[in-house]
Amino acid sequence: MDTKVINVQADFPILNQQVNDERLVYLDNAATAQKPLVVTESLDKFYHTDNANVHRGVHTLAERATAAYEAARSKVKNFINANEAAEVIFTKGTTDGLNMLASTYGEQNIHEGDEIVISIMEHHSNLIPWQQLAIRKHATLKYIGLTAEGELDLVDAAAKITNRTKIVSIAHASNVMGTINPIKELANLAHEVGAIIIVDGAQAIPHIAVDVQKLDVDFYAFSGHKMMGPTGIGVLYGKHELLDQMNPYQFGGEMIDFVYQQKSTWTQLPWKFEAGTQNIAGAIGLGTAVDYLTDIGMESVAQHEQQIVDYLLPKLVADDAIEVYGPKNPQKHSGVIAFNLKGIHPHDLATALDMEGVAVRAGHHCAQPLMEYLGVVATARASFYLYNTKEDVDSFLNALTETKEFFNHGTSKAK
Amino acid sequence: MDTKVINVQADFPILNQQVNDERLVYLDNAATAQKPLVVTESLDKFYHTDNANVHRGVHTLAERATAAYEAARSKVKNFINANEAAEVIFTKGTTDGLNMLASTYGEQNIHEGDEIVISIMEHHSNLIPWQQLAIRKHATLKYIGLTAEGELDLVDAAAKITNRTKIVSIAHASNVMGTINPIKELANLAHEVGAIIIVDGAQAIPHIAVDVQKLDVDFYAFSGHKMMGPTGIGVLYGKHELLDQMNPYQFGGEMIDFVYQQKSTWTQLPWKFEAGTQNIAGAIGLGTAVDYLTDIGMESVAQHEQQIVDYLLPKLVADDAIEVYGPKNPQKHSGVIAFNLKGIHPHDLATALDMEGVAVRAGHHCAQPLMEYLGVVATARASFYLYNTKEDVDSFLNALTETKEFFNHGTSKAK
Amino acid sequence: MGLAKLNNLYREVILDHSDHPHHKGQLAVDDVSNEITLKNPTCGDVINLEIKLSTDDIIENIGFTGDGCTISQSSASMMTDAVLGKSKDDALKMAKTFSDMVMGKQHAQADLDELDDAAILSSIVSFPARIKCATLAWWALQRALLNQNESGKDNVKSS
Amino acid sequence: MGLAKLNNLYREVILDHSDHPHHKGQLAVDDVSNEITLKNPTCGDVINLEIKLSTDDIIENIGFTGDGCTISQSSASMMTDAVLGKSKDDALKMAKTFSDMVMGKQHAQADLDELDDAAILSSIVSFPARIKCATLAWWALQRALLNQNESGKDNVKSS
Ligand SMILES: Cc1ncc(COP(=O)(O)O)c(C=O)c1O
Ligand SMILES: Cc1ncc(COP(=O)(O)O)c(C=O)c1O
Repeated sequence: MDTKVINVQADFPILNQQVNDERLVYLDNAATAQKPLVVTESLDKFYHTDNANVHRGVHTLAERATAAYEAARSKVKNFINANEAAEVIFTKGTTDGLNMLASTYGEQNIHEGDEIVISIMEHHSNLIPWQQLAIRKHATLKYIGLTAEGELDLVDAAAKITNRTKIVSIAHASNVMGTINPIKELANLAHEVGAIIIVDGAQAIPHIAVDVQKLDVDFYAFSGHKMMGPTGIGVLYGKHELLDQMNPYQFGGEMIDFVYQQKSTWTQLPWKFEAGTQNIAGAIGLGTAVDYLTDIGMESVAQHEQQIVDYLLPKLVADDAIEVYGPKNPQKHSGVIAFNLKGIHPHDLATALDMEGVAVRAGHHCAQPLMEYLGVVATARASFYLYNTKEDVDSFLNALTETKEFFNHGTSKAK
Repeated sequence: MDTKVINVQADFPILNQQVNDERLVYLDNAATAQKPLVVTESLDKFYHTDNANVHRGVHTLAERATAAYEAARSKVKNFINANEAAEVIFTKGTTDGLNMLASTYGEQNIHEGDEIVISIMEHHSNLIPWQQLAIRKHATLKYIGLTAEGELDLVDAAAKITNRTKIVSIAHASNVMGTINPIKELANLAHEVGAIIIVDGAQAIPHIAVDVQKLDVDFYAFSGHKMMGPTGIGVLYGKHELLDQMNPYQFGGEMIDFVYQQKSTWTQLPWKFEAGTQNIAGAIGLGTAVDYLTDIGMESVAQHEQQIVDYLLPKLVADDAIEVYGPKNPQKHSGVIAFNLKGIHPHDLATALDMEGVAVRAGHHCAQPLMEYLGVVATARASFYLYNTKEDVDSFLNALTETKEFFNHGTSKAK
Repeated sequence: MGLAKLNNLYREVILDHSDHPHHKGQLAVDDVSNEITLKNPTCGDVINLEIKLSTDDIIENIGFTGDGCTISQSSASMMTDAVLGKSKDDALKMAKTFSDMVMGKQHAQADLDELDDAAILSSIVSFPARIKCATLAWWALQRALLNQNESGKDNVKSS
Repeated sequence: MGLAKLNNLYREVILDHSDHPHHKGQLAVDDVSNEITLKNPTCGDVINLEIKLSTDDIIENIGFTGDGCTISQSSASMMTDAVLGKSKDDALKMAKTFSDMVMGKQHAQADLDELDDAAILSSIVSFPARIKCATLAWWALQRALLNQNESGKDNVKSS
């Protein structure tokens, strides 16, 4: 595997520890990513040299803090190739961004009889806001299904997206299936019928290069914490003219122009959508994470993860005791792998792996409708990032084998 | 002044720097507070030993992260003496908490003809959400005025709060006037007519002991960053039975019980109001700030700031060239002092003070209706915290004198 | 190797209960006096619990359905064994004892003995992420006996 | 002492303009062809600018009202001096020169000379927090000449 990428382990102090007396193998990256030292160092530096509120003061610290905060916005703008920095709104995370959209664009543009189209593989954060909007507005929420291979069904998408469709909102990458969805094609389908396309990029932006202009998406939401940034910061990208037409989501300091006792007017983008004190340090830390990823190169990151999947997925698929959900072809699979060990509840499996130092998720992964669609109650999930190594994969495979043996023979042997 | 409190300066590395070749004197604490080392150390420790997503995984890091996050909630519960931890909702900050209330409790309970009562000294964050709610619902927004001394007028409050009043929302402490409002009396007035009382505690909780049960408030919102915690974290306290009746504010991961394609049910408090990944490290850092303040003791903090005001305010009031807004009696005045140097625009004043290393705010302080009420366009504002010293006050007074001289004679002398 | 510790949790009796759960199934519709469906929101485990209380508040019959991990299934099985034939008050006391036990609080040995097989789950203390799995059944018991709905509110004033 | 640096910003000509601003006041109602009210959201400074454009797009008259700091008032005064009698296109070019200048970008000396007294505000580069104060008047000029409303959208399609 690409040594340049593998060499980053030293940047992540958290990985250098034992868990339950075993070397920590962190495979829960789809839940949240670990942070390189440079990110926490940039937080410390901000707090201990420049900390002040932004856009508010004329003193030196306020000016430095403002410059650092807006520089972070520019870094994000370049990272996703937005047209202008004003199209980059800082949020609390993906969930915040998507709720903001449902409460502003959705509230203003969805009317009785309109249709909102999502997919059956959506995370609850890109599902419930639209479901509840549809209920409030007496609109219809439609789900695009999957192909037999576990990919988004484009034929079904073309059928579900109709002249009544106003919003199409789709995950760029699934947090369960390991699929990367054809956003550009979906954007075309949406735009052909005059609908907008919103993309939940939470699981894509940490792992692949994203160009919002090339994808031609109207909105793109993501979280900082999944791309090595701090918690509590995220981004909502939106096309300028759409953001401009939207009402503010929250009201308060810094988003206003004039405030009178009985009415108010709003300031320009992006600040119109950033009411109150934002997560200033969080934005700056996200900017550092963006620098870190850019430095390594998103192509290298993607390539490294592909190598892991190429190595691991066929082994899992070949194992009769293991059921893998999502595409079986490694080329169609991101570094998120949902699976079950037959006869062993994923919760028990996760506890066993944890005893071996291997951290995986078990549960419904905030995707209950997908679980129902797949006909499972829950799955285990291993998810990889650029600091994971071949050694990590081998530890994981060993732990799986031992867990199988334990539940088949372990305690019964002790009889 | 209390030496125990004064001795904390070493805990704040940011204070140990020169700005424009002068010792930094940070008097912009009402905008945001500086952070003690222990707070950033707790962020580093979390990120580099325990970082994981919470409430989601069964592995060791997830368990540690969840325990740390919920421990932070308990610390806040004790700090404000809430009845139970479930009444403590983590938010992005005061603005987020107040908007959440307007969009949930307000949206559900305000109808045409109802009245919402706030005061003329409110920060935009506790003003525009209610103004916009009133506009949406065809309700009436009423303002409690001030006494001649610049305090909240309780007689006017009693007149404005009527049987039609459903919500009273008031700042515990003003971010301009330096007044601390009689919350307990206002709570009684509100409850007598069956209204609820919401308190914007942003400027109170960093400086005085707050007991939400003794105050008998229904909701209390505040920001972490103003009380030495990280940016991007805040708290909304609410009485259990009220929170329980409220619809969720945002939808997504972790706030659900069952999710079906066309409907969903919600989980219990406090998680019902915490959709998506929260600012986990931020909450933990806030918990550390709470520990830090508790350790010093809020009584000591309040006493230290009172000593500063006792020393400074009479000097400002006695100066004919200076206009002080808010109460002139130091005993009625918090460590937030709004003032103007006659004939000098506060913006020019702030630049001059900055050249002397003294950081103050200048502007409308997100309180335009108050500015209009006071008949000024803008004011300067010096605001103090526990790490400010008598030396800081003297530097500030010297800088004021020199600024006066500069604008009266400085450049003209050079003629 | 790391899995040795697992033996502390997955004891034979626990695996037996999860492989062959007792009282798994629904009661006759007319027999059900108290009922609840509860969920572990973390993982999606669900338990439906049905109870037949006699007129003098004795648990005359009990049954559960639902899916879940080894721990939640065996805990439900052991719970039903333990409370069948007990009075409502005794059963509530046992639920309290159980939840204290898994949180690591001290209890009189006599109280723990009451719990029967279920007492073996005290080992869960060392697996904090799994405590919820163990308590789900007992929590359901408590809610069902007190006639509360899922969020702990009385069923009557369902608004 | 720290205030010495202030002399770089508060030069005599700047203080003169702010003490005795030129073209402060409103035009006769019928004379106003272009108008705007702009605000500096940070501090609350407001400027109202009125312009009389001749039929061949020459700035025949100009006046401003509003409150603000020394910098914003003197900048408005110097701006009105500089653009009076200029064509719309020249005035727009000057606005661009000014905003480049205060951001520290290089410009031909001839362009800067065009700005007249206003060129003295290049010193604002060392006071980044005050750049907005200096540009408010020039920004208002640009918007008013282009017939845009406050947020930079064309006045016509005000939705
Ligand atoms: C009285 C008052 N309320 C509300 C706020 C808003 O707080 P935040 O910006 O942290 O949301 C502030 C601070 O700016 C304040 O001083
Ligand atoms: C696909 C997807 N969408 C949305 C989210 C929600 O992100 P967050 O919890 O950071 O708001 C996640 C992560 O949990 C996700 O995987």
